[in-house]
This record gives sequence, structure tokens and C-alpha cells, in this order.
Amino acid sequence: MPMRTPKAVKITLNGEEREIPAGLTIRDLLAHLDLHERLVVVERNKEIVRRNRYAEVPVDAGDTLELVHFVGGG
Amino acid sequence: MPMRTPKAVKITLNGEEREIPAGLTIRDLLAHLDLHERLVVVERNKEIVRRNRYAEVPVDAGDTLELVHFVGGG
Amino acid sequence: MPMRTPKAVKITLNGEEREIPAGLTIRDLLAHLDLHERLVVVERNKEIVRRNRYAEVPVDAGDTLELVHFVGGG
Amino acid sequence: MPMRTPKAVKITLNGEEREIPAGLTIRDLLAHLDLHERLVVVERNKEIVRRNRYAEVPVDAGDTLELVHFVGGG
Amino acid sequence: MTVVTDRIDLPDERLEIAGRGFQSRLILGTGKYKDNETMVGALAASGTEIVTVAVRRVDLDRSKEEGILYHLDQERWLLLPNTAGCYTAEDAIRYARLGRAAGFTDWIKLEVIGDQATLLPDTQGLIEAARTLVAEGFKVLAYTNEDLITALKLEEIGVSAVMPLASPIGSGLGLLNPFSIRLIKSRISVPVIVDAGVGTASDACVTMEQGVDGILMNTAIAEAKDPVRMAAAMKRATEAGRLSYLAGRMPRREQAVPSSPLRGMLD
Amino acid sequence: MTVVTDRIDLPDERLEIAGRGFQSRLILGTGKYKDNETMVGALAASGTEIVTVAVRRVDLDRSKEEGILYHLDQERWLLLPNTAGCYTAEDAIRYARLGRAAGFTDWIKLEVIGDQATLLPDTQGLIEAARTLVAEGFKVLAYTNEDLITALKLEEIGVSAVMPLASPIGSGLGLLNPFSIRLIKSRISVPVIVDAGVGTASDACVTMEQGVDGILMNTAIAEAKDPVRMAAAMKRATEAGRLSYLAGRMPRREQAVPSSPLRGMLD
Amino acid sequence: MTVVTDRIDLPDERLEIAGRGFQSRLILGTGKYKDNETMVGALAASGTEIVTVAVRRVDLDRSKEEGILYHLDQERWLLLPNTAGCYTAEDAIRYARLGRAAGFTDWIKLEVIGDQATLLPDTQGLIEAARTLVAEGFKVLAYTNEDLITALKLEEIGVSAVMPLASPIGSGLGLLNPFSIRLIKSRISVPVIVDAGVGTASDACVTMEQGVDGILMNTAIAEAKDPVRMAAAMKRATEAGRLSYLAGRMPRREQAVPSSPLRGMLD
Amino acid sequence: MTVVTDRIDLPDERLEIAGRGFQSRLILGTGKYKDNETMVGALAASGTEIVTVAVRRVDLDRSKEEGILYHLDQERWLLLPNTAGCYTAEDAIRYARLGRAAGFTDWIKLEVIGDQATLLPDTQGLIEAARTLVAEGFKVLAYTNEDLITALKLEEIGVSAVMPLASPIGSGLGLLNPFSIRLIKSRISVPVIVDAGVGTASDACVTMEQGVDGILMNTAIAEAKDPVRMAAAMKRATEAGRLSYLAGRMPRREQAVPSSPLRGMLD
Repeated sequence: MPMRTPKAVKITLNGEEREIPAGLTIRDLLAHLDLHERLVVVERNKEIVRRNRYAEVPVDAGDTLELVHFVGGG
Repeated sequence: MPMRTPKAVKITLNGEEREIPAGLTIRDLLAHLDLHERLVVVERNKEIVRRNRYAEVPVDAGDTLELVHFVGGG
Repeated sequence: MPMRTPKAVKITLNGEEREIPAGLTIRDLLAHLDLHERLVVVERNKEIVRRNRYAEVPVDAGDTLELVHFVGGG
Repeated sequence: MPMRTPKAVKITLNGEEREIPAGLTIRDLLAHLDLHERLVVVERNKEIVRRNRYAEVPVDAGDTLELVHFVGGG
Repeated sequence: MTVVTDRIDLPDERLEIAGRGFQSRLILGTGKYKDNETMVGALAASGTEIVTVAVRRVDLDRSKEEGILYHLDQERWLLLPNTAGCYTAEDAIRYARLGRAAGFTDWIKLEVIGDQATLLPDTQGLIEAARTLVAEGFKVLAYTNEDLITALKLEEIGVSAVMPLASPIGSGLGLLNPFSIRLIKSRISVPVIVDAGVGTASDACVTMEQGVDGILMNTAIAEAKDPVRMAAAMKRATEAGRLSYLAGRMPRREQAVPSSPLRGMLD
Repeated sequence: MTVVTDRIDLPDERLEIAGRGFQSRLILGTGKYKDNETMVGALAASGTEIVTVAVRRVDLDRSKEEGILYHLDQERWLLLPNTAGCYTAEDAIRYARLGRAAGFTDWIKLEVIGDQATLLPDTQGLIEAARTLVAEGFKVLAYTNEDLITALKLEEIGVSAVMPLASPIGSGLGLLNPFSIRLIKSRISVPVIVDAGVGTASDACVTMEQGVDGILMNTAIAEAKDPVRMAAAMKRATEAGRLSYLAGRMPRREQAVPSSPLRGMLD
Repeated sequence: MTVVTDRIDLPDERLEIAGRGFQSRLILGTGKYKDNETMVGALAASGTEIVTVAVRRVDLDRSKEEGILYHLDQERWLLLPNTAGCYTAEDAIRYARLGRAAGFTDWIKLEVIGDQATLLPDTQGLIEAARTLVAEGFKVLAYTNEDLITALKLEEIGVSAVMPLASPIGSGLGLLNPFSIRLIKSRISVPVIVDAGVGTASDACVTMEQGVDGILMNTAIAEAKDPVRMAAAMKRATEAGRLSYLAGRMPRREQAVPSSPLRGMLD
Repeated sequence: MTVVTDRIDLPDERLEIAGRGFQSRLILGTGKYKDNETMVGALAASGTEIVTVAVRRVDLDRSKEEGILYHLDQERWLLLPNTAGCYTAEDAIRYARLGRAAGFTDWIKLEVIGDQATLLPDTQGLIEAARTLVAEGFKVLAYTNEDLITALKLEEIGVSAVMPLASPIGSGLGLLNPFSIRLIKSRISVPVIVDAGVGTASDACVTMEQGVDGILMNTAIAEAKDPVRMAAAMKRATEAGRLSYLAGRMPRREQAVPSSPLRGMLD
């Protein structure tokens, strides 16, 4: 995907420090990670982000993101 | 049914003394008792009488007959 | 026992309204009720009264007293 | 023990062929084997030999003897 | 469900007694029902293919009444005469012969009872009667107790099935001694069919889980408040126990093991 | 069989949770299967209509892999997220909210675990989390222990189902305390679904015979040697136990009662 | 017998609660006896060293009657007041304080009941009351259910003994859940005393074989047809279970092993 | 304790076999002990008055070795020879005669084994051997299975005691079928002594609670980690079960009943 800006930002993604392009939205990030929006829930700084807001919500430096989905369980 | 002879004979039928017309065959007796041959087994003096012999086997005075069939059981 | 005063006071004793002579101490009351101090515990207005203070602690009008002891139990 | 006679005889003793001096009594045999009479029962040719007859009963050639006693068991 | 249906239709899964195959592992008695409609409804709901009947005198005072044969379609159900009520080998043999004559079949559920209060089998009389009847060409299904030694003797005599009890006839006490039943099954090659004592569906299920080949019951269904529904329960319980036995249960453990993954938890 | 099928289709016989009706009284977990094909085969064979799933992080290194949603047809099965692995009310609430966001449903199987070795519930944390989630509009199915007092509190809070354990998760020890389960059922009006501990078909059957409304299981099927066949067994065992409970079992007796008539014996 | 007596007198074999040692592992309640003579006879026959009593109002109309203290030699038996009948932590605390004032001891058998029909404990109230009473210096023996998590919390709070039930008070149903009791014992270091539900001697024996430290009972003795004889039975059953636990049982096997030698058989 | 001791010394409480009375209801085998000291210690700790021994060939290669008679004081213990290892009536009769000759007693514990793997009795051979030995004046204590019918036949033959098994010899599986044992006891007037299968103290206790007259055991003590201590446990468990049976247990109830009075609670 085309970089919108040269800068990169640090975030905590699923417990790991990661550097990602600056200025991404949640939608951009999921696309960047090749994840289907329908199958993933995004928690940003302990707040769940509604799917219909993925295009608006930015991923800022220092954000803590959890990307979760369903797995087999009893 | 028409009496073939005036005389009557005593037999033990299913544990009870009975008087029946003399000269009957097993087949006659079953008819006399209004029992279906197919559903009844005849034991005569502790010997089982085959169905195909009902017409020949006589019921003699003093015979002990047991007429049995299937009933519900476990 | 000799009345120390003509007046009487109302108290709640083991859940029942009772009239007793005025000016009694706990010790007087137990004697009055013919109860052995050693076998009874006195709760006055939800406070347990130590045995060594029975002689001092008065029974005032309106007091709620519970006199309890051990009974068979599992 | 001193030989009473030069000859020896074959017997089956507790399942094994054995050669023993000829002319022994049961008592002699037990002594020979160093067994206490009180603790052993002798079966000779499938017949139990009473203790009081040990001194009389001979051990003949070809005899089958079983010497048994009590062992721990449930 | 086809997956499974296919599997349980595999020949090796069929119950085979005296060379004859059956889909159902449930054998039902026909006694004690409040009416014939209920009985037939229960037989149908149970899916059974073999039903037992008793041999008794015709009631000459009510000879017009329908006999039980009117209600039992012999195309649908194999009628298995029993020798219930016989206390000697001699009696049992006599009833077996009458049953054969009545039923056009040489199958017999052999009972030789030793005691009126408990209806427990007299194994000595049983062995004696079985020997005679096998020699006469009967296919003997022998009602016996939980004793392995008797079961081994019956097999040696040539019975077609060994039928140890779960508990006394009509008691509904269920499978009192799973160990002995498992033991018999492990040592006997002819079918082992548990006969008598099952009281409820879980009794049937746990009995089949011991690995036995089938179950015979009567009172548990006939005396249930709703016999037809209980018959449907017994059908499922018997299949469930069989499938569970074949599927191979998980191990028992005294500690817990999570069903959901430990990894992937959030911070 | 129609007789019976009709009967068990009667509305009053359907399992109703939070206003939604189900034909099957079996709820299955989706953990621990050796592969997804086996899991789907087992779900199908079991006839279940509700399956539980866990909420976990996406594995970013293998993000291309199919998630479990690819395998679970949501038209066929209601996905019930759980809070497995949560040791505090706070965590459980967090996972419940994530589950709701992921699953488009407000149903949650609530677990608050009190001990890692036994996975037994922390009833205090459970009650606290249940209170919050019910207030947020969740339909809470609460995994709890055999304690009646806790069950009464959960019902008062407004949970949609009380789910006492049969024995510890993944232990396969079966129904250790039928009395307590029967007791809970007799005092609770919301559905009582026994969750965890069932090891084999007869465990499921005897559990349903206590009168409970359903059973949730995972390991008993996933860890059977043949999971699909065990699932078929569990379907039948659960139906059998339910039908048996509804049919009303015969009385237990310590003496025998003949199944064949006493009268009509020969001389 | 001295051999054995010596052994069970070893200090490490004594039951130690709150720093005090006891030879007997049996604690008896004093309720429900038909008369005081029978009660004292039973206490004597049982060999108990601790007996529980309840705290109740003096009956002012019959104040001359002997209280139970006349019958209980406090040199011989430690009187353990209980909080039976209390449904809140607050009530239980109040009764505990009254018991301490009455009994010159700071030991308390703490009960916080959650339901009148079952007398099952309210573990939340129990934990709350235990925390307060431990802080006030009480030696708390806490009547609880079979839940390990609650037991762990009680131990952390500092109770002197955890007392899980075998089955409901006065039910006589025996040890319903040996697994949970064993589990609690395996995780708790303060004494575990099974309280309530024992119905007969074998219940006491099998309970002690789980490895617990003692048993508290009342109804099983008071309601036996012959309470004194049952007390003697319970003494032996409790010692037997303890000795058996310490002795280490033989392994269970599904095959037989002869007790008499195979060699030395005759031809 | 005198109260109780007195009671259990009452003549009618003594175990009486073939006209001879015993204080102890425990009979011990002498097989499988690691050494004679342990065996004697266990016999002493158990309080038994009857011990069984086997009849075997003298080992001529080690004839100097002490026989078991050196260790068994015949003043203290009645030696009961058995026919262990015999598979036919003929063999059993032969061993019984040898036992009588060796033991100066005409008591015999009669075993006719039907199968090597399970050591279960061959009841046909047993009955045949019992008939012969009773005719020869033996006091026959017959090891049999749980079958009532066989027990009735043995009593009719004139055996001095019927000894049904709890479970197979040396298995330690305990009392598998309490119902059958209770049934036998209810129908037999000679002493019923449960022989074989007891594994631990609670097995002995629950067995005696069925009302039987005594128990014979060997492996449970000989193979315990600490045989002497287990023997002490078995002594108490047997007495406890007997006393409990005589005392008459409380009724079982599915609801709770308080042990402390309801009246007299505070406001």
C-alpha cells in the first residue's frame, strides 16, 4: 500500500511493540495486516471501536490495540 | 354341532374335568371350543400333537389335554 | 425481694415487654429472675455486659435485654 | 542313619522319584527326612496314614507318598 | 447424521444371534402392559425386532378374546417364547417344546427359576435344561445370573446367547454389578444380552457401555408412567450406550483441563 | 416413531433460553478438536444448535489462516462466546463485551475462574460480573458450581441460565453430585444447564434424568477416540435422558415381580 | 494392640486445631437427644473431646430448669459454641460474641445459612463474618460447602479449620462428593473437618479415608435407634478410617490374585 | 465405654459357628505376608480368633525351615484349613481330609474354584463337595458367589457357614453387590461371612452394615503398606459396622433438618 507520509509511529499491538506508518486509520491498519474487518474486533486503549467507525478512527502513536476474534473453545 | 353319537366321555382339559361328546378328534374339539387351530398348541397326555394330525388324533376318555397359546410375557 | 422504690419501669426482656421494679442492676434482675450469673450472658441494648459489671450496670426504662445461655445444638 | 539292609527302593515322594533304603516305616522315613511327625501329614497311595500307625506302616517300593503341612493361605 | 447412520449399519455392528442379524440391540417383553395398544406403541417406539412371549393355557371361558398373536405382526417382530414360571429343568423343557410348536421357531428364552421371591435362576437346572434343548436343536438364549463360571458352562453347552441379569426381574434396580457383566463379556464369544433389572434409560445406557451385545427389558417400559415415551427413551439410550462404547470414551482425570486455549489472552 | 417425535416437538418440551427456543438440549464447545472437519462432523452428529467459542487475539504472524468462523455456519448454530480464562469479574466483563462486538449477539457464557488447577468458578466474582453484564443487557449463561445458594443469587440477578458443573472442566468424572443438581433444578425457574464434567454417554443420560434442561460439553466429544460417533452417542443419550425423565420411571423395588402371568401354568 | 495404640498416640497423629491437640477426631453436636442421660452416654461412648452447643435465649418461664451446662463436664469436653440459625454475617457475629461471653472460649463454629430448606451455607456471608471474627481474635471453625475456592479464601482469611459438608445438615445422605472433599484436603493446610451429612458408621469411615482431619456429627447419633451404641460405632469407624488412610490401602485390581501359594499342590 | 462393651459381650451378639462362640467377627488369612513377624503382629492387631491356612507339600529341600505352625499359637487362634487351589470336588475333598488330619479339627473352609483368572467358585462342584464333606462330619464353611439360590442349597446340605464373596479374591474391589449380600443374609439362618474382595476399612464397615455375621480377609491387610496398622483399622471397621447395624441408622432424607433448636433466637 502507498505510504501517506514518511513518518512512522510506535504502537502496542496484541501485546507487542510495533512500528507502523503514521496517519493510518483502523481500516488502513486492518488492510495493512490483511485482516477481514468482519472477523476481527478492535479494542483501542481498552475501548472497543465500532466497525462503522473504522474509517474515521486514527491509530495514534502510543496507542494500545488489541485485535481479537473467535477461536474454538468450550 | 351335531352329535355323532349319544355317548359322552370324560377328559381333563386344562386342568379341569370336562365331559365332551365321544368320538371327537382334536380338530372337532377345537371347533367345538371355537378355537383357531393356528393359535393353539395341543398337548395330549404330555405329548404335543402336530397340527397336521389334528384331523386324525382322537380325543379318548381319560385323556389329559392341555391347550396352550402365547400370552404377553417378559 | 424488698422493693427499693415504689416506681416500676418497662423494659423489653427476651423479646417481651415486661414491667420490673425501677432502679435494679443487672445483678438484681438476674436474682429477681432466679438465674445463675455463671450460666447466663446478658446483652443490653445490643451490647454484651461483662459479668464483673453486673453489680454496676443499671436496668433503665426502655432497655432491651437479651438473656442467653447454651442449649444443645449441632 | 544306619542302613538296616543293603537294598534300596524307588518311591514317588511329593511328586519326585526318589530312592530310599528298603524296609523303612513311615516313622523311619520322616526321621530320615528330618521332619517332625506332629507337623506333617502323610498320604500313602491316596490314603491318609494316621499318626499312631507311623511305626507300623511300611514304605514299599512303588509307593506314592505325599507329605503335606500347613502353609500361610487365605 | 448419515455419517453415523452409515456406520451403525455396518454389518460388523449388527447384533447377530444364532446366525440371524438385527439392527436393534433391544429385546422387549410383552407382559404387564395396561392394554395392547400401549404395548404395540411401545414396541414400535423402541425399534425392537425381537419380542418375548409366554406360553400359557388358553382361557376356555373367554376363548373368543383376541390372543396376543393378533397384535404382534410376525413379519415385523421375531416372537421369542420364554419358559417363565418354570422351576425345574423338566418343566422348562416342556414349555420350550410347546413354545416351539406354537411359534414355528426353535428359539427359546430359557428360564429355570430357583426362588419365587427373587425369581433368580437355578443355574444347575438351567445348565441341565440347556444341554437337553441344545441337543434337540433349540436356539437357547439362557437367562442366568452374573456368575462367569455358569456363563462359561452355558457357552460350552452351545447356547446361542448368555443373558445375565442386571438385577432381579421387575426390580428396576439397574446394573448392580457392572464388573461381573464386563467380566462375562470379556470371556464369552456368543452374544451377551443383559436381561432383567434395567429400570430407566441411564441404566440401559451404562449397561451397553460395558460392551455387551444387547439388553432385554419389560417392566421398565410397561410400568413407566408413559410407556411409549419410555420406549423411545430406551431406544436412544441403548444406541447411545453402544455408540459410546464403540467411540471410546475420554480418559477420566482428577484434575481439570481447559477447553479453551490458554494462549492469545489479552494483557 | 412419529408418535414420539410429535411429542418432543411440543412447544412446552422445547428448551427455551432468553426467549429463544431450541430443539436440541445439547450445547457443544468447539475446543480441542484435532481438525475442523472432525469438529463440524461432531457438531452435525450431535444435533446441537448452540456452540461455544472463545475470544482470543488474532495471531498476526498467521493472519491469513482461516478463523473458526469460516467453519461455523451461523445460520445453523448460535455462536455463544465464553469468558474462559478470566480470573476476575473485570476481565470477564471485558471479554464479554469483546465477544458481543465480535458475535453480533448479546449472549455470553460467563466464566470467572477461581483456581488454575481445577478451573472451579469464583462465585463471588461470578455474581459481581453477572450483575454488571445483566445491567448492560447481556443474556448471561453463568457457569457455576453445585451450590444452590449461588444459583439462587444468580437467578435473582437475572441470568438467563444457571450452569452448574457435573465435575471439573475436562475431567470426565461425570455427575459427581446428582442430589445437588436435582436440588438446584427444583428451586430455579430459569433453565438449568449442566456444564462441564460429562465424560461418556451414560453421564449425559443420567444427568438429563435429574430433570435439568440441557447439557453443555466439549472434551467428552473432542477427546473421544471417535468424536463424530461419540457426538451421535451424546445426541441420543441426551434425548434418552430427557424422554426418560418425562416418561416417569418405574418404582425401584428390592423384591422381584414376574413379567409373565402366574395364572395359566400347566399341571 | 499396644503396637497400634502407640502409633496413633504419636504427636503427629493427633488432631491439632488452633494449637490445641486432641486424641479423638470426632466432634459431636448436642442437639436432638431424647434426654440428657442418653446424650452424655453417647458423648462418652464416642470418645469425643469437643462438643458443640447453640446460643439461645433463657426460657424465663422455666428458668429453674437445668441448663445443658449442668450435664457437660468442661474438664472433659471443650464446649464449641455455634452460630446455627444465623442467616447474615451480622447475626453470626453477634451470636459468636455471645458464645464467647458464655463459654469463656474464643472458639466458634461459624455458620451463616443461606437457605432455610437446605441449611446450606451462604459462602459470601461466611467469608465476611469469618474476616471480622478472625480480626477479633476468634478461633473460627467455618462450616462451608464442598467448594475449594471458598475453602481457599477461608484459609487465607485465617480460619482455624475448614468444615465442608458431606451432605446437608440432618440429611444422613453421607459423603456425596468424595472428590471435592479430597480436593479441599489436598489444597488446605489448616485442619479439614467434614461437618454434617454423615448418616452411618461407614459414612464416617469412608470420609476419614479421604484423608481429612476429623468429622463433626450430631443427627447420625442422636437419631439412631440406639444412640449410645451408634456413638460407639462412630468412634470405631472414625479411628478405622483414619488408620486405614495412614496404613495405605492395597491396590484395586480387576483380576483375582490367590491368597494361598500356587506351588506345593499335590499330583 | 463399659456401657457398650457390656452390650457387645451379650451372648446373642457373639458370632457362633458350628456351636462355637467368638468375640471377633473378623477371620484372617495368613497368606502373602512379607514375614511372619508382620503376620503375627497383624493377627494380634486385628483381634481375630480364627485364621485360615493352606495345605501344601512339605518342601523337602528346606525341610529344616520352620513351618507356619511355629508362629500360630493354637490356644489363641483356631486354625481353619482351606482347599484353595482345588478345581474339582474330588480335589477339594482330598485336601479337606488332609487338612483335618493336619489340624486336629474338622472345620474346613471349602473352595472349589471354577476359573483360574478370577478364582470364582464353581458352585456345582462346591455343592457336590459340601454334600460329601458334611456327610463325613466336617464343619463346612463354604466360599461361594453372591447367588442366593446356591446359598440356599448349601444351607440345605448342612454347611456351617455360607461365605459369599464381596468381589474376586485379591481384587480389593470391595462390596460390589450389597443387595445380593443383604438378600442372602435375609434368607439364610446359618452364619453369613463375606469372604474375599474387601480392600479397605470402609469396605469392611459397609459390609458389616448389611447385617452379615462376619468377614474373612487376607490381601487387604497383607498387601497394605502397613499391614499391622491396617489390621487395627479392620478390627475397628468390623466392630463399627456391626454396632452401627445393631444401633439402627437414622433415616435418609433429601431435605435438611437443623441440629440446633429454632426457638429462642434473638430479635
